[in-house]
Amino acid sequence: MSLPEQVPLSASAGRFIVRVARADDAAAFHALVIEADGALERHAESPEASRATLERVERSLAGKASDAERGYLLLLEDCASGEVVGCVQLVCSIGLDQPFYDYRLGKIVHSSSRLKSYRCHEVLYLCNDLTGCSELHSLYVRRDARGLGGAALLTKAAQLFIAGRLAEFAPRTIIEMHGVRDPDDTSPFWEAVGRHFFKVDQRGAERLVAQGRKAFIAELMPKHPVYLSLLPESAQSTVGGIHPDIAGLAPLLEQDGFHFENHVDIFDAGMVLEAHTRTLNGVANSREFLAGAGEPADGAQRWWVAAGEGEGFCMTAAPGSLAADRLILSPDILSRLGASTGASVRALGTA
Amino acid sequence: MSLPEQVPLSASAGRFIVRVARADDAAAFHALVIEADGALERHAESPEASRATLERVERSLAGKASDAERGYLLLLEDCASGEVVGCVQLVCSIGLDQPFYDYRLGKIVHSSSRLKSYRCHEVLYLCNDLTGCSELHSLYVRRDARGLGGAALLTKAAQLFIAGRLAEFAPRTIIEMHGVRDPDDTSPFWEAVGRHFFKVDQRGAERLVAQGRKAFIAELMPKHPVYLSLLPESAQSTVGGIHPDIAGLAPLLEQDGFHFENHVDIFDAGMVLEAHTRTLNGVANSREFLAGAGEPADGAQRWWVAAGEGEGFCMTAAPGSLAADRLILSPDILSRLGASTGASVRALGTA
Amino acid sequence: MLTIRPAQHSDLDALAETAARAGAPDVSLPNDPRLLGRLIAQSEDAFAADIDFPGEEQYLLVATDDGALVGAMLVVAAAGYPGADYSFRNETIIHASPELGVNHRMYALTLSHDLSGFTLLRPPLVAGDGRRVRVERALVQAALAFIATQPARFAEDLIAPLPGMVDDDGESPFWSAVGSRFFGVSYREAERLALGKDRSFMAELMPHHPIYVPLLPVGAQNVLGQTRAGYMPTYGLLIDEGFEAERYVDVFDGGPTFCVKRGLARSIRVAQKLPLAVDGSIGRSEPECLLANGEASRFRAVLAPALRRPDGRLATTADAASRLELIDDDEVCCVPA
Amino acid sequence: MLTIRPAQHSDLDALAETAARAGAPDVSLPNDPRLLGRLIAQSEDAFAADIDFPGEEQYLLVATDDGALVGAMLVVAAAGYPGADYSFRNETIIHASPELGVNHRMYALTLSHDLSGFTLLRPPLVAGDGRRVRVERALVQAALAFIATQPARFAEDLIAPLPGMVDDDGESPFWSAVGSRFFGVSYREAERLALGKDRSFMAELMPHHPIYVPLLPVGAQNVLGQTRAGYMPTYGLLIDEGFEAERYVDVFDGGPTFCVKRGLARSIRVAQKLPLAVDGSIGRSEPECLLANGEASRFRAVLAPALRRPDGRLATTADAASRLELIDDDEVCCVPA
Repeated sequence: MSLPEQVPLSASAGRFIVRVARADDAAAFHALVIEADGALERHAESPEASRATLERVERSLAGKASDAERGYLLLLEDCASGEVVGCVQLVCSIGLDQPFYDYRLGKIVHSSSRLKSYRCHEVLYLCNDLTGCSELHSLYVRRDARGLGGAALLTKAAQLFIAGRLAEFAPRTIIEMHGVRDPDDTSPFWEAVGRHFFKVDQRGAERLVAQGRKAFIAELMPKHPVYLSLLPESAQSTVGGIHPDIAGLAPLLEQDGFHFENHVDIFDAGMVLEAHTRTLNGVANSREFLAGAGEPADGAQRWWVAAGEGEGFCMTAAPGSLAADRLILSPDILSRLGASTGASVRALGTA
Repeated sequence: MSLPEQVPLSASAGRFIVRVARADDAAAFHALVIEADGALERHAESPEASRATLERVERSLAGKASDAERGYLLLLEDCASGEVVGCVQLVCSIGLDQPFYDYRLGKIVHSSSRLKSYRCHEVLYLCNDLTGCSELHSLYVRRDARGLGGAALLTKAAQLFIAGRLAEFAPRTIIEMHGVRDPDDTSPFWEAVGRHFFKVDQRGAERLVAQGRKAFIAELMPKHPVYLSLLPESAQSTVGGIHPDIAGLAPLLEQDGFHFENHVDIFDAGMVLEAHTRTLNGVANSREFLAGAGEPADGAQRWWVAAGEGEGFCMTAAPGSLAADRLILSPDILSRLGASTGASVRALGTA
Repeated sequence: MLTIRPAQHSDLDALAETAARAGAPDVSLPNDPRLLGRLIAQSEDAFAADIDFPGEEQYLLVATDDGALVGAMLVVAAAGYPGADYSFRNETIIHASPELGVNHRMYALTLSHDLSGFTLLRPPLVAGDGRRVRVERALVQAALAFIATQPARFAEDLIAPLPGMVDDDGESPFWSAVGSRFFGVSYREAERLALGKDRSFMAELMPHHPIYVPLLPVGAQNVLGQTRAGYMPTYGLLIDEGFEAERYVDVFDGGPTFCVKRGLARSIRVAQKLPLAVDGSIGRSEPECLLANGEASRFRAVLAPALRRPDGRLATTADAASRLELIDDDEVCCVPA
Repeated sequence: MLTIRPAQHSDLDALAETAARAGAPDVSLPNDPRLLGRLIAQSEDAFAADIDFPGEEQYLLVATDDGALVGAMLVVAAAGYPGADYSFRNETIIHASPELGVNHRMYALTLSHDLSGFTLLRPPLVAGDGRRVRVERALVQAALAFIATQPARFAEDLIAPLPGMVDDDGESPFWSAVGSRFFGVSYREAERLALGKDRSFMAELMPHHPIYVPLLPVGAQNVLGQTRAGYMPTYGLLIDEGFEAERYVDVFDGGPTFCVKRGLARSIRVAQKLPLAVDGSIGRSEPECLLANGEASRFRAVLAPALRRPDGRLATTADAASRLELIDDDEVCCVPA
């Protein structure tokens, strides 16, 4: 396992906070979508779309969202500049308004004792198995802020956020990984499969999904299972793969309890990671403490620590010392979290 | 969750040991199969079949078994009488010689924005997804020895046994639960589905499977997915269910890390529990200690504790005190485990 | 004399009345004057156009007797055009296990587009009087004669669906067991939508995987491929014409869809093109034949006494010839009874 | 005079030689004297038996000219009997999205038992000389005349598979792309097994789910439904007879399986039963027709000059009549050229 991001991350993650997006983040979020140039594929590149996303977060925080739309947006903020440099989105229940599609990778064994033949075929089933699951998506860190632990901070923040509102989230949480692409940004899997069914290009198909216009998937996608063994080798090898740019992310998520459970993306066959929400590291192993102000001891353990609820949720990584039932954090960190002495914080020790 | 077995179990489980079956257990095991009257459905009711099972265990212990046949049989022995009163079987990799079939329960959502219709259908796919997994099966306790924690002891023993030979087991371990049956012992699911395809009765079909004659499943089973919503309500409600006789077992297994992951038995639709082998309670949380002899302190923690390797594997539940890196067990327990002071034991604290 | 011709705008009132008398929405004709008016206009365009291959055309024939409209029948050039026509194919799957001594046939209903583009004959709608079978047969024969004389307008395969069984409450046991599970709407509503242009909702809502027949409730199995009692005469008529109804059923009500290769439909197979001879000696004693003129927008067919003479000409009455708008020696298409 | 009759044991050597000259295992006839001998015995039993409905019978016809065996053709009464006959149905699936403006046809190969029980015509095997097309056509027409005169022995549907394309190395691109992935044996071996009685391994090994054609390698797509160059004459012959090859292909090599409703096969459709008249004036100037005698175990057919006389009798030569074992006024089945 290669963990390119992990080493610098714990050390410099303190440079950032993660907080819940507010209505007045619309412009900053729109700028992030534009900068991502398609990487935030679920988000249309329009100011209106960004505003709509933030309104949905507001309704969710106010308890006024429907089951289908309830979801949150967490932003990565550079404490020095106050700039928004990354994000992750949480959806409480996917697929309740329009179907959520993916492929499930199954096995079919054909054997004949008479022919002494035994063959195990892998087969892709178009399915909506993940309907009702919670999802993390749109995990993104701006190019110029990478390598500093922002992605890890966002994933841990998401888990701590979920831990604080567990009743709103489903028993299972998923995250889709970008799949393998050729140097020219085409996906070998798309070339071998999707192209024949859609007659539009991959980006075009993804854009329609971003706009919520998913009827075409039902209309055009293969209704029958696809035998993997009949596809070109180049496509087979990318099924359940991960884009090299995010190769470091999967091990982080696996350490937190996500597993590849044989679901892959319908367009690029990228792996979907799944976890039992309650067993996620940040849910099962985080604890609530009362915050204390002070200077943590030299060599004190580092913590992922979150304060505030709902729209006040704010999270960072920082050293902290345990004293009695209190977690002692530096006054600077406390103020950054918008918390004061005696406030309740949720913290997860860095391993 | 009802746990009828759990309370008496920890207290009286010390009455039993669990050990690896030896060649000279053939007669005792055959007697158990006969007594089970079909409940040990994977085992043909013949002395030859029992002998063959034990020979397979011997070959496995000797490292001479093929990947397809490698497996172990653990026996529950009543220490007072020396009688074999229960068993559990471990298979390292299922489905490598003949296909291992089950149904996977998937979801298909049909929605039409024009008709404002949204329907989530559950669908059963005949599959061999679990090919290559490890399996616990034939978990059985004799009628007259029930209610004393034998089943729990067997499941914990299996986990400790796996922990000691982890390289031989697959990343995923499964266990099939008996499904719901009517008072007359017919399964509503079989009546609604299997009967139409097999034209033999359920017991007959299960017996063929026990004899390893599985070709008929490929020949006769439905190749196309079955829509659950089109089946009678009585059959739908039993999919993923558990026979009331073993209702207490599922929560025990779930506490140890098994989850229902949407696979069910092809005959009675009983749930299949699955676990990532490395995260099983008895694998992830058991530790190796050096054994010490002595009287554990009053109120000492109780442990699931196993000694010996391979054919010497023996396990029981007992109180033990930790002293330095040693686990202090009573001389009686040590002798029952066939271990002496300084021997290595693997132990898991009872929660 | 029973005469069959393309519907025209002036037929609208009589057609609407006939449709209304036949009751609720029907697979024959829409029971809605506005839709009927549109259909007549489409049909007039279709008959008038030069057509090289079957497309969206719908041909509406009406039967009149003594000037009164007594029946109508719709022929759709290409079912589902330009998209798909949906049906369930009743698939036979042989399940055999030599070891178990089992060898039986399973049936499974598979959503199919097989019938897309086939020429579709809607069941004739006839004003309910004693002459129903006669008028129905004449309409079907006239439609087939039209197809035989205008082959470029139609597909090589013909299909004819009949409505499926309903129970005493007008509910379809097949719909209750299958369709209702996949649609969020009532049977009536689904049927109405299915007759419309945009059937994309079918792709969105219908099952993609085959449905095993033996797993369905017995009530639904029993009506599979069965039509309503009122349609048994039409059923017999289609069988006489060589149609077969083993393989396809309606996705909503499980009613039979009859199929025949064009060349195997009896009326097309036995149809003869002969020179006409007006003959005063022809009268009631001669057998009645369906005669058609082979035209498109001026298509006419009659049920008239006729006789093939030894000289190879077809003798019929002056009245019949005049209704066919033919004169001596013109070619007439004759379908012997 | 080209004469066609049931194979008999004395034909074995000549048949074996013809099969051997045609090369490796072939869908026409087994290239194995032992199997051929068994086949002849089965065929003799089939021709001799009273049969009410098609079953396991195999009818082997041979063509002789001047006493020499020049060709043979096998007719299987019910394909796959008593189990299933396997084929791929080339399913058309219409994928339409009004919103995307997409409307295209997808093709998918579905393992099907549809052809089970259909009467199967193996391609004629003809000693390779210049008269091949003539002998092949006569064999096919004779087989169809036999079917027309003995309808209870055969199914309502006829099928005729032709071998699929192979590349220069004798490898089938379709097999490489599909079959080889599902079988652990070579193409030759699979073909040999498939011709055998116990085909249960097909259920065990073949894909249950449809295979989307556009996802296959182009080389495999290109040979789908194509036959080898050497079979193009047979291909043309079947087309002339009204067979169609759009829907089914062989599961191993993707070769076409031709289908026709019995009543639509040209030779059956145009066949006429007429009283025979031996007529000395008939000679080379009259067109050759296929004539058959309508018998079972004494079935005979010849290719002979013949003429339908104004008196409605079929005039032919004394030689032809004698080969047909018919005399004046016996009924003869005539298939006009």
